[in-house]
Amino acid sequence: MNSQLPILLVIVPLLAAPLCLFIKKPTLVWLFASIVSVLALLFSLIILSQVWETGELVYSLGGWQAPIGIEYRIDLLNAYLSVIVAALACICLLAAYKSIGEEIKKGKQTLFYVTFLLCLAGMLGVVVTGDVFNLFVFMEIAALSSYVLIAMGKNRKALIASLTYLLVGTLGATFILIGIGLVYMLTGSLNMQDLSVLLLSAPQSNTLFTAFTFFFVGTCLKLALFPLHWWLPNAYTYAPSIVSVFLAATATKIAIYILLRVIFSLFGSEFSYHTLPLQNILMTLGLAGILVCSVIAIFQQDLKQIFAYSSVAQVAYMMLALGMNNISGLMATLLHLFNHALMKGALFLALACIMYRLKSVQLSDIAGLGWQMPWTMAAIVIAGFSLIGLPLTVGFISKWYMLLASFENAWQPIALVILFGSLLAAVYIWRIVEKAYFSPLTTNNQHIKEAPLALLVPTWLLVLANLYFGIDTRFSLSISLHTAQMLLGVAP
Amino acid sequence: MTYLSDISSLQLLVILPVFACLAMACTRKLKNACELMSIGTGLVLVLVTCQLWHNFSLANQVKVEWIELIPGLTLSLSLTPLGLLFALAASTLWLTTALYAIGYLRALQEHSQTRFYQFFALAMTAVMGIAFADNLLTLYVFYELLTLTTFPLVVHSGKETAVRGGRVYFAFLLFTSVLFFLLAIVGTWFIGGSLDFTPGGLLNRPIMNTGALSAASLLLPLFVLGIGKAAVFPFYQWLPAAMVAPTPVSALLHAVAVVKGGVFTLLKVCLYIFGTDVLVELPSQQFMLYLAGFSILFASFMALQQDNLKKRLAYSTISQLGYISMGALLANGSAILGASMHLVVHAFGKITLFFCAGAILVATNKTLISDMTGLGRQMPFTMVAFFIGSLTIIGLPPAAGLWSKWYLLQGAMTAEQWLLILVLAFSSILNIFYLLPIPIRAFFSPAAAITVKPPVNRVPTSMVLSIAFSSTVCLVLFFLPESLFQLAQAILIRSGQ
Amino acid sequence: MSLAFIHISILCFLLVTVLAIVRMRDLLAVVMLLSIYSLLSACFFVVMDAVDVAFTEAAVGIGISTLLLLSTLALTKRFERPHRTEPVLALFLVLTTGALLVYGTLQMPPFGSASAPAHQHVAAYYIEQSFLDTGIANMVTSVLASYRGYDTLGELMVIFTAGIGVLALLELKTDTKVSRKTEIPAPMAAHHILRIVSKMLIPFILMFALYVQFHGDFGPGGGFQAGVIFSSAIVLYTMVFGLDAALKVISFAWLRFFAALGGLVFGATGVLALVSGKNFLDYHALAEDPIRAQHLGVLLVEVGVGITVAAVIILVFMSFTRQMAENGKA
Amino acid sequence: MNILESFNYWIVMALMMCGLYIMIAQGNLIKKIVGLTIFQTSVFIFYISMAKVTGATAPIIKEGLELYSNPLPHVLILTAIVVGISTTALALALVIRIRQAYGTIEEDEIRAKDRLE
Repeated sequence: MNSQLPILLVIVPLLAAPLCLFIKKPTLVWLFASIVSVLALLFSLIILSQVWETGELVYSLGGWQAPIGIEYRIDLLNAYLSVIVAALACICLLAAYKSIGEEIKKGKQTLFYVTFLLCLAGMLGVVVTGDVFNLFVFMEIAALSSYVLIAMGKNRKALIASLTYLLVGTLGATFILIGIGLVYMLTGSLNMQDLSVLLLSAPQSNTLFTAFTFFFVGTCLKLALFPLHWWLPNAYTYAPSIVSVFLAATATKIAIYILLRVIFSLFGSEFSYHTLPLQNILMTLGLAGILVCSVIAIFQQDLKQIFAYSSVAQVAYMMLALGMNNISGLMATLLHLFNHALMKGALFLALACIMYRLKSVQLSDIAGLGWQMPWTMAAIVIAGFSLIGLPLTVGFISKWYMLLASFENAWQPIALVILFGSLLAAVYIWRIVEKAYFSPLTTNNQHIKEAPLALLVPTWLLVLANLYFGIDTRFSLSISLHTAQMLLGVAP
Repeated sequence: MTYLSDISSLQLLVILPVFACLAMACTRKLKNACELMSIGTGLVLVLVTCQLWHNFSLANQVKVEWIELIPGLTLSLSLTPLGLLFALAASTLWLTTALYAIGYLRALQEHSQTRFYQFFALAMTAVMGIAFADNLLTLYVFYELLTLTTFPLVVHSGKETAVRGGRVYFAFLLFTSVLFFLLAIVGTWFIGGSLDFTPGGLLNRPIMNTGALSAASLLLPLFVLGIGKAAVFPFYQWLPAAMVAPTPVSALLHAVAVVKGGVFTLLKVCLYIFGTDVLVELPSQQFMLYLAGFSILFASFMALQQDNLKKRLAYSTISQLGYISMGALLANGSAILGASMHLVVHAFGKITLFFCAGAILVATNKTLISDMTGLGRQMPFTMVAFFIGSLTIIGLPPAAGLWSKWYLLQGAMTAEQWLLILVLAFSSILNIFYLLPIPIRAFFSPAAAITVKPPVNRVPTSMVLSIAFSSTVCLVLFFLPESLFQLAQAILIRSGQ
Repeated sequence: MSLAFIHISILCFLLVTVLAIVRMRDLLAVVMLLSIYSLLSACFFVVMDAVDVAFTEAAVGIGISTLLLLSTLALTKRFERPHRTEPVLALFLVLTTGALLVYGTLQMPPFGSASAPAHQHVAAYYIEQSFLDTGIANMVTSVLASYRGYDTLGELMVIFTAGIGVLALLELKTDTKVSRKTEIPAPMAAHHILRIVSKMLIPFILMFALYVQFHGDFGPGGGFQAGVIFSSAIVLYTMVFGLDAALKVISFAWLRFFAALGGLVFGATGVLALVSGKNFLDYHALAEDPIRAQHLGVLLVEVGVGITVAAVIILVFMSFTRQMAENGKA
Repeated sequence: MNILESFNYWIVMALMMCGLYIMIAQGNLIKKIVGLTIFQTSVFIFYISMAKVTGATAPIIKEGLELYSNPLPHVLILTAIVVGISTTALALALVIRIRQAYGTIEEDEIRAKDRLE
């Protein structure tokens, strides 16, 4: 049983999706889906503990040994990501019952849960696979399902957002496909483990360079690195609230995971950082992204837009840290993968609460809600502090390592920019706080009540996680440390 | 006589206010519950601090580690003479202010008083945390906590002006602490490899070994500017802005807790992070000293121009903080002594002044100094107290301000900072000019006879009591300053002078 | 060299077609050109020995995507509005990408050389061993369904997702069942010849579909192609006799069911291996003799693929047509 | 040096770029999707020409033949084609919905309508 866990992690949600179609009542479908997601979380946790104890797990599909067949090769990084994805999926489905019941009409709810499970399965598939083409296929499952999920939004803008995302996403995927083709051309293999060896020995050629570039641009399109981010804000804004939560917390993380694999596992940091000017590229784009997108976020009127742009900025943070090319920098990236999922999950869930009551998340509409919906607003405030990076929240921990990394490279100015970025975050959080607490209650908000428990509980689970993992950092720190050492090939 | 071990009492001091806050939340229905609770909490705090003081000795180390945030970075508390000094002043004055606040809030029928008391308590947690922090990280945590918890108090009234003031307050404190303070902390960690407050200076050895003086002298300005609560020159605006708060808040937080938290942090950094030996070596020390000096003079001049009493007191606070920062930066025995004594003395003096301002507001709804001529006849007691407070700030006998200023001067002399000596002298004269006229005109103005009006309403007893207490302390500390002096001495011994 | 000549010329034709598409404003013509493009590329694939791919491309590119595009056109409008601005940035981006690619080609392993690394490592194994491992003559099938069967499951799920997505997007605004004789456009039903011919054709199409389905082991073909062909029969029927008639043959509920079923059949084949203690999709669990086991596994899997593909394509087409009905009503 | 060695690839690149250009530059949504299809198809062509071995035959075992083209890219492309058509179908469905919601499928007109809100 235990030896089968890697595959169960993926196929349980994957096959559960079509099974949902055989269930009549949406409520039962929801129950089924939630159970499945809980199972997935369970599997991922067990896998993580196994990897932590015994090192990487290998599972060859169809009984064909890699590189002949496809294999799952799970090391700490994969396990870590799978836990993040599965956990967020659980939370989202927990909250979905109310929120989706409100935002999506009965006839479509079953289809929603089917698509959601497919999206989950796709992401998990991407995270655990050890075969580049298999990665492409599952990436497409995740992508297609997320287009559908976004298009389910009420506002007609959701359709445009979804189509834009579709075009960009497919473009990115095709770029990655080209990259895969070129790599295969050079090595004749598709297995990551295999490639990492063969590519190291492969002669430095234009083709190798081109391959890397296509991988890089493709993933950057998917992770919305600064100049390629235009598709993201609308996609997050007009999607159903729960979808925003799930995508904001996980989608870009998956892309970042792919990038990490490409840089460190496929091509090797030596090639990426020394043969190529990757460091400068990441630093420049990261810095630009942080400043520009934070500033744009300040001027938004729609709360979802604010946090969508802030997500782009946070991704830029991770890229910046990645560009540092030292242990602390990589650790910061890995920590922030987890921490940012917690923050943004909490924030977007809080927005889901507001959406549930107000049917709108415009800044102008939340006037005085601080006293009407105390718990929801408190959640926003605390998660906001985490976003700013105040101590005792997860945000502080990742900020700390980013600063450390920039000091190690003797880049104090960059440390200054990082801190300045978090001040910009403070500004846009502040706008919300002032609106919610210090502006007079509008007449049509008089009757607004606190959000239902079914939404508050998941929200506060994440908020408390923000605090807990900000205080007791052993889990995230130890994992990210070991992963960073593994990726950089440094002996622990 | 000990009922609690020092360790547990140390933690109690930090935790108790939180519980008080929660308890208030539970009993918000009951009338007067939270007043009683805050008084009770205050009493307990004072008693526990006194007990700590009573069986304090340099010999035994009192230290408790809570949790390790990042490998090598723990949240931990420890008992140091400097911290004890600060805690004593803070807790005593907190009790006094709690007493004062009851009368004040009732007299003005302030809204949502429970919330007020809750955050008031939480602020105390932060102050205690700052006082007993064992390393820079812990200190930073509580430093930010203090900002967060005091903000709701500043904007308590919820009026547009209050919100605007609050915005300035929060913006300045957050901006400085995140942008400079945190950067400086990371820098320290990077150079020193730790953040623990070590007697003789954390950076002492690494710098002396590697000669990383230039890096360290970059750190010093970062610290001085980053600790915005010390209100050194460019970042002082938050303090006048915070005067929109109710008077008890201005009294406790912006005469004692917050600002003293700031200078206390600065003292800590100078003594235990840099260490006096390193500090005097730093090229940037001179600039920082002049910056402090400048902010002393600048604030005094600003104070002269203010007509709003609380605003004037605020600016005077800024200049007084300048004294303490200067003392800290001078980094020689008597300067530190003076700084740490001034920390306490000024606290009592300034709180007296604020109490009086509040009393005047309650009694006559007057906030402008120009309206207060002849007030002495209506409220002689308050004005006498005000007079004593002023003497304390200026540093004239029979008020305790004399001692601290004396040591500060002495410190400046040993450091041969003639310019700064001039600054000190000149600013003391300015103090006279902007403080003394108020009580004098209140009593001896000929015009007063005409503008005599009966007070709008009488000053509540609780307020009178607290005013009496704080002003007497100012006098007492003048006549028998030994205990204070010994504690300050202990600081020097601890920091290896 | 003659072969080379052929494929170069095909490539040139492709280029011409694409350039025409770039210029063209009439979307109908664009769609037609696109299907020509697919046809040409299918031919190219044949020249490149990729018969299965050619087969699929023909079925998909010329058949399905053209069909879908046309029905979309029917629902939107035919002519693209000419826009004034010449997008310089786009041109720049495209050219840089192109330059990068060409730069990449400069040191590529030469075209068609048997010594290229791509043909050594894994491919060599397939060519030598696949027949011995699986007893399937068509390496593409064996690799697709056995060595890389999991990819195929993923691919199947992609189609399934698309089907679900289309269903979720194109639902009826009026949730009543579609049974309005008049609105459903079935103009061709009037043409007797069409009706007779199509009635005669459909059985053969279905039979051919089954042939392709089960002949995949030995020649080009397999579940996917079969599914497409099968669906084309239903599509033809729908076009000629109208949606109502088609819905009498097979309703949306059933299509949904089949779409799910195919995936589950595939999954079940894998899970069967799981329960018997082998790895997922390890067909050796199905029978003692490895060759028979492989055959059986591939057969089941291909059936699964066929079912889902057919169901989803019909589903998508029908939902598109149903939208036409909506518009006709509106 | 055989001109085919790179010429073959270059045309494929040209095809890709045309597809990309249509996709980025053209304002009509259907045209964009067509561009996407062309782009993907040309990538398929790239893969398939990579698999070609001169003088070899289709990878179907027959007696007396030992030189076969590389089957693996064929398999990959089979999968990729399916993925491609799924994407196209979804995109077209979206286009239909957009047309119903906005009454147009021209990008700039849609943007104008959104700005009006």
